[in-house]
Amino acid sequence: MKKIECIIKPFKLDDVKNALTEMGVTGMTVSEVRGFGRQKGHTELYRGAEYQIDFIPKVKLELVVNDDLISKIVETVQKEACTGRIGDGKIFVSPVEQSVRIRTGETGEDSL
Amino acid sequence: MKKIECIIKPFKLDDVKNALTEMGVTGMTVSEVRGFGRQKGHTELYRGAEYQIDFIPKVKLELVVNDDLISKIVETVQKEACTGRIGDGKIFVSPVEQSVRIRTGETGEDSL
Amino acid sequence: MKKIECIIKPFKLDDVKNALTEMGVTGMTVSEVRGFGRQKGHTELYRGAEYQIDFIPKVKLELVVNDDLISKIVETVQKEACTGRIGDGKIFVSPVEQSVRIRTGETGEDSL
Amino acid sequence: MKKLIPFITLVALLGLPALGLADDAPITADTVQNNLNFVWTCVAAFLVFLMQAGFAMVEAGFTRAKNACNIMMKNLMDFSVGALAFWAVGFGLMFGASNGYFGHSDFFFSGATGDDAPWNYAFWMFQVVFAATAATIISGAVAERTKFSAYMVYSIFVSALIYPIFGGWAWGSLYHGSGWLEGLGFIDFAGSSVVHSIGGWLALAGAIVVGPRLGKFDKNGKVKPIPGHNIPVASLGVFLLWFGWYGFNPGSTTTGDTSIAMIAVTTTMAAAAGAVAAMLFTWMKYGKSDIGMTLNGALAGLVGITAGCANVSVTSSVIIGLVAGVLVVLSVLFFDKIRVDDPVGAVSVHGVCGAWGTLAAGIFDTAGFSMHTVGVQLIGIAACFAWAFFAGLILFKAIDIVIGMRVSEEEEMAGLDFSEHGASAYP
Amino acid sequence: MKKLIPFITLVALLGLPALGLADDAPITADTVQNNLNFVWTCVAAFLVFLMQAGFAMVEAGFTRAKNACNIMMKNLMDFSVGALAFWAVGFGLMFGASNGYFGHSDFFFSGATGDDAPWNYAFWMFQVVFAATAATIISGAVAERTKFSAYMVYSIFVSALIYPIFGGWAWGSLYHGSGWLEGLGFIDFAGSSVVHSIGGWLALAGAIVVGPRLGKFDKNGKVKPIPGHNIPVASLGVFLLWFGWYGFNPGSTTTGDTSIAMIAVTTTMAAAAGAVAAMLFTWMKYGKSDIGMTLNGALAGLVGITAGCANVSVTSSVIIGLVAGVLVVLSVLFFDKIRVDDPVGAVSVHGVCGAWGTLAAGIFDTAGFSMHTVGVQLIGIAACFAWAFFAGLILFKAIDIVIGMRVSEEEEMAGLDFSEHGASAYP
Amino acid sequence: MKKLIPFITLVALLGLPALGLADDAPITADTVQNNLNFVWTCVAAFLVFLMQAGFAMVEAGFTRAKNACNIMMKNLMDFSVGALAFWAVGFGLMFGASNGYFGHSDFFFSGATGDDAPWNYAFWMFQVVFAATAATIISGAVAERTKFSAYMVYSIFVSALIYPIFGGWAWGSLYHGSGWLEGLGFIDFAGSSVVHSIGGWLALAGAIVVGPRLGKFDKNGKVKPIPGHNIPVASLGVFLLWFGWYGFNPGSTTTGDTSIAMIAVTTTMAAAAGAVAAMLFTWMKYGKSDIGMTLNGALAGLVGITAGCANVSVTSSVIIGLVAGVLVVLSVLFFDKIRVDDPVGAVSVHGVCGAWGTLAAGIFDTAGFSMHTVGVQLIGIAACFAWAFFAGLILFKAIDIVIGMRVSEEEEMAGLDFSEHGASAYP
Ligand SMILES: Nc1ncnc2c1ncn2[C@@H]1O[C@H](COP(=O)(O)OP(=O)(O)O)[C@@H](O)[C@H]1O
Ligand SMILES: Nc1ncnc2c1ncn2[C@@H]1O[C@H](COP(=O)(O)OP(=O)(O)O)[C@@H](O)[C@H]1O
Ligand SMILES: Nc1ncnc2c1ncn2[C@@H]1O[C@H](COP(=O)(O)OP(=O)(O)O)[C@@H](O)[C@H]1O
Repeated sequence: MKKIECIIKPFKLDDVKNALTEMGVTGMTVSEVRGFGRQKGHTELYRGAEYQIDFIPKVKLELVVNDDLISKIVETVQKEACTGRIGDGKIFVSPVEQSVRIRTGETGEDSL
Repeated sequence: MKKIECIIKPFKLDDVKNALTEMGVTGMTVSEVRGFGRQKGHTELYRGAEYQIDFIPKVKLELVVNDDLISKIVETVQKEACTGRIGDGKIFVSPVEQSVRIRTGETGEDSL
Repeated sequence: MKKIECIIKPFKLDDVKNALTEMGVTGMTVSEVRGFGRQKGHTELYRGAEYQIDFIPKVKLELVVNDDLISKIVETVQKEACTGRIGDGKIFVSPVEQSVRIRTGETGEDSL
Repeated sequence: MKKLIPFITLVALLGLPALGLADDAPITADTVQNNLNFVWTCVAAFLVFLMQAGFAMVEAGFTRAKNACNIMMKNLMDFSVGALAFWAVGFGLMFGASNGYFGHSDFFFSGATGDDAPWNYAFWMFQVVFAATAATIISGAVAERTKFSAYMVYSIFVSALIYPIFGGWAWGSLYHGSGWLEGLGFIDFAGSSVVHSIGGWLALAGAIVVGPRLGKFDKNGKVKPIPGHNIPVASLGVFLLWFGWYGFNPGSTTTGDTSIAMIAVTTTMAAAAGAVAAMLFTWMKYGKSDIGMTLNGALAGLVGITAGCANVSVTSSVIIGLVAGVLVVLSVLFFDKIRVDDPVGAVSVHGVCGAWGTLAAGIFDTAGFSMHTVGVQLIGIAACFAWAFFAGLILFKAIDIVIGMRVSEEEEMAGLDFSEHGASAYP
Repeated sequence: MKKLIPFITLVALLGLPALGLADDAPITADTVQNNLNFVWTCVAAFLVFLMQAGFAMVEAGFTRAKNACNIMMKNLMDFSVGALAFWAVGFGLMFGASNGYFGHSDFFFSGATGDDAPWNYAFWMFQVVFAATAATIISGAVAERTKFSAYMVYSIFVSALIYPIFGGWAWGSLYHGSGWLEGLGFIDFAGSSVVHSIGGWLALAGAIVVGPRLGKFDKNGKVKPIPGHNIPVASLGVFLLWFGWYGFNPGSTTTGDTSIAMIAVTTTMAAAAGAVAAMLFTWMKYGKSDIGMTLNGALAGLVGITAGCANVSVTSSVIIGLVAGVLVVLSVLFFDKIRVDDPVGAVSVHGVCGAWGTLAAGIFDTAGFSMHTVGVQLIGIAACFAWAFFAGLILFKAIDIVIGMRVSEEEEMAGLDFSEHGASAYP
Repeated sequence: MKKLIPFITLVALLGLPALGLADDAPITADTVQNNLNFVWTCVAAFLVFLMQAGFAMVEAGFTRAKNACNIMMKNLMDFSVGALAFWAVGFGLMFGASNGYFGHSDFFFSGATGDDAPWNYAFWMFQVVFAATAATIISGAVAERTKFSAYMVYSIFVSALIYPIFGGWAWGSLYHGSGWLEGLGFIDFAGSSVVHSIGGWLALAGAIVVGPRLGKFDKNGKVKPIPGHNIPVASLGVFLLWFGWYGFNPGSTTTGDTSIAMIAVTTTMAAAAGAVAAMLFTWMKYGKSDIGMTLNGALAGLVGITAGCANVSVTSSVIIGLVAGVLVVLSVLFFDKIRVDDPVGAVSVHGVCGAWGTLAAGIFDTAGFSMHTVGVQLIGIAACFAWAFFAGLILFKAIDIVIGMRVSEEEEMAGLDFSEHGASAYP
């Protein structure tokens, strides 16, 4: 079981979600984040003074899935979230040792 | 040392937090997330047009704890956060290799 | 490749970010979180009734980096985010198995 | 514009001076004074209308985001449905030819009935915004848990029956009616009782019948505050209400004359004193000045001066405001203690301070203090409570039995915006 | 204050009664009535001005946070730039000495031209806030995707040309002009057509030329709602508009007389009926009452009564409002179906219900129903559509060719706050 | 309502025409004009009151969320405490029988003192809202870091001493007083100096004494903007202020006469011109139009026309507004450069543009340009700055020494909502 963390451009969320559900992913958790990276921020104007916004709004997608699905999911997300323009984001995969479904207490694969 | 990530229903946060503090957990970090899963979203109405809300508000709870506490905590969270209704959420456990308390620089167990 | 998660006081974000960029970190992801810990919350007043705010606003910083940089980064963050007052926060390090840059599909080190 | 419509050419003529032909159309000072009364009464009515926005903002600000749309709907609807109900039934009950207890003419107000149609319109316009105010007051006390359908129904009954009947007792003779209470010499110039206490006691009945919001009181009955989601919006609401009150009190002369200035001054001073008193009182009590209470304090001062605004001195108005500002704080705490959940403090602001204001109008009467006057005021206060609270209990109970007053636990947790309107205030 | 300026010492004298020297300065009732007309007309104009805030709030509330600054700028600017344009050109075209099609005097209005300067100012003041209203209406329909520069340009043309020309046809004779339409006996007391339909049909042309927002319609043309970001703010806007309408309709007498009361009543009832109708209609249609539509319903009722507010009965005003409340819902759905993206429903509220109101003013005329009157109203409605829609199409197309109407995809996604003003509404 | 109170039965009689008995009660045109003056002055005062809401919204919108409750408290309190202070002391100092420098009668204003009580009330009502305006102006400049207790104290001193004394110099003779400045022929019709510059220069002193907010300037003194948290709310505030200004300027006639229309027009044009000028100027300067500055530009135009609104031509008002709109932008940048931290630009809008407006009232005087008039205006401007700025410095320094002007670093970082009121604006 592994966790796939994807940081993507907000407006790509729908496409990615749809693509994942089509390939049978049944669950994921999403959160609003702000990113800093190669894609430098922009300057804003406030009452005559300019200032730098370093952090750009991004969306973070977390899914915990069985190992066999990993490559397929990573591939899909990469394909769907890609605009080719700087700031598209990242995908990180990390180990998960245990999973529980709160409602039923099921653990492991069945809990996903 | 492991990290326990719990995705729960927002109104359950207080119960879970209280139960955990009672059993001696001294720290945790919480964030607002939106979840997608078996519990399908709902449709809303805006100026005469209906639309689907896929993502449901959830709360994510993160605690890093010593291995010995894991099972007990997982159990507690599962018990407290459970309503038996779909959408109760998940608990994920993953490895943490190192921990530092910023204030003191302490590391490992003492830092928690 | 590892992930460094730092939970810090919000007003320290700029200092930490600047210190990290100076030492060559090129990317990170930030999110607003609320923390519970030794630093107990405060009581607020609402229309004549007092109530306890348990969770304190914090900022969570996530970076995935090559193993060789870990210690240096942890050290920097610890130094920069430290006020010596309770509630300064934590740093957690955990393993990451794979990383992809969505824009290019690059993986591993090059993707960071 | 005017030229285009025949039936006001007379008017157009009067207007012509403006176009430099004054001499052609001599008119009398009486006519002009009459026109001035229309202008003043209408402008005042418009200001009172804006209080609807004030109530909406206060209530929304003092409650949670998940119910904000519902609150807007309620405030828009109690005016809209209320206006229709008052037009069809309420006005006639309140001001129609009366047996002293209720009127029985002028239903489906057309302006045509009775003499002197034009003034009827001005008078009706001023009365309808008052009726709507009474109905709106309740909204805050039952917020965040009441069924929208139930809300619609009781708004109709309040505007069509409960408010007008008491109103007729105190004010009926302003028009075709005649009420037993005014007969006794009851003083309630702009409606501390007629509008605010009525609304406040109805709110109390409503809050009791519908019960407290989930989580307002823990198992041991301890209060667990449920903070409102937008205090600046609540504050804007208070400013709008204060502004509207300048139509509410001075406008109640329904004549454009020199008395309005003094009424505006007493209104201003009482509001200021109420805010200051609440601010200082909470500061002393909690070591910090409480904004929610201070906002309520300003409103308490306004409600307190409403009955006596035209017959108390400026100094008295300051005293009335100071008392109201302290009273409202104690009252809010009291209702919390007896576990009546009133999210915005409507019962304390309008009910309790309305009663205080009615009493104060007797005590501080510039005509001189007399036990008799005070006695009559007390009768009025008692009658007001008895009528509004018990009529309210019956009404809300009835609604509860027939369609249910309250939404389900799930719906309440999800928020009324979604469960009642399928919407969210801040998507 | 007054003492300080010579040229109103006469006035000061008139004022002296206030200082207890009445007897020294006898004045005539005509003069006082004239003064009253000034006071009433100015107060009404101020209320209409506040509608700018109402429009700004409605539009901001019904759109996304990332465009809120841009919407504020637009609403502030269409009034400011519009006022300058109307001052320089528009007023003269609308009310200057006319050939029946457009005026050709009183440009760069100085108040000096023509007789009787003081009244010119009052009249101009009342007219400029009307002109600004027409321009603002368009803003909502083209929101979230229109270039700010393009917006500036068309605002100038609307206030300086398109609005005044039709306005002159219907209202010119109120001043130095004379229009062919009023010549026929066209009834539009406060501007269902002259202001609202003109704005609405221009909005339609604008929405068509600029095209729908990204993501409003999916590839199959199905509507994908783009919820507004702050419904309570939109509701506040509706309350402010309703309040301002009490200047808009009763104020259109431009004389302080007894007719204003009945106009205030019909205005109130139509707005209430519109809100109730939309609320019930959506409730039946969707099983839940839709707040966005209900808010539009109240505005629809107000627009609907604007033409006939002074020549229909109270009962008729209720009917007019009820019809408008249903009509606006159907109209919003219709324009969605034909894929015209109007974020706030401006076309339906102002265009469609403005036409309905103009027709209704003929149908329900208290002077009695006559095919002729209705015929004239239909001519006016047609002329209004033809003029506003086609002049609009040409104007917007021209702007599109010269500077472009629409921002780039990137800019639209980033939001106009950043791309046009380098700002964010909620940093 | 009226029937219920003996002492206005006369009035009731006057009112009776409205009830169709005109003939019974003949009245004179003088009386009606007098009544009209009361209605107009009161309505104007109510509009000016609403400016409190405008100031609150502008200030809250231009500052951070963590201080929003504190800002509401300040705005509610400077009016409430200020009204009490002005009632007790200020009014007497400003308008009491005077030695030319300050008045010494009419304290604890009861309306009873002096002749002709009713008018006293109307006059006092109009003056109290002006006094509150001056006090509120300061609030914005010292926002986000000033102790609430210190704020209370200086609000009292401003309303009770600093504002009234200068006010007496310029306006005393409007009542029982007589000031040396008006003696010279100083022109300040509605208070560019008396209200706005006084407030602005006090704000400057306050901002200097309290010092810049943490993080406003980096170690090298470079400005680091601290964006406000809600621009739409700030914009709503500007619309409300503009609306209120129609009471502020035209209302300053305190007589309902024909001069108000022209004043309303100059006020409108100057505000529009100010907004347009600031918008274009920032557009040219930064390549994007700056909304914060544009909002300030509209206010700058309003402040600029306040002195001369009654004695300059429409064209002059446009020029005055254009200059003010550019001036305010340069001024904001200037004060940033000299490291005076004024979160909302109060010093630039009210101080600087108030001075400009006072000068402009002399330069563009329709009575004809004269060096003498301009000279007197300059004397007034200088006296205003000298008095307000230095009295302010002393006041704020004294407060700083006694109770401290500023909260601790921790409190400032936590936000005043929590540290001063234990609350949060958006829980
Ligand atoms: N090392 C990192 N650790 C965590 N998040 C990162 C890291 N590098 C980039 N990110 C996230 O990915 C986003 C996009 O990265 P960026 O370098 O801007 O463009 P690209 O993905 O095209 O290289 C950033 O905004 C940030 O949120
Ligand atoms: N595979 C997953 N990875 C990450 N989060 C998940 C996953 N599956 C579910 N979740 C989270 O758990 C929440 C509840 O899951 P859901 O399937 O809706 O109900 P249940 O927990 O009863 O199975 C979801 O809203 C989502 O936030
Ligand atoms: N065991 C834990 N797991 C996850 N987050 C924690 C844990 N303990 C503390 N935190 C986070 O660190 C923050 C600071 O911790 P706290 O105990 O308050 O002070 P200190 O860091 O000085 O010990 C908390 O607000 C919480 O967000």
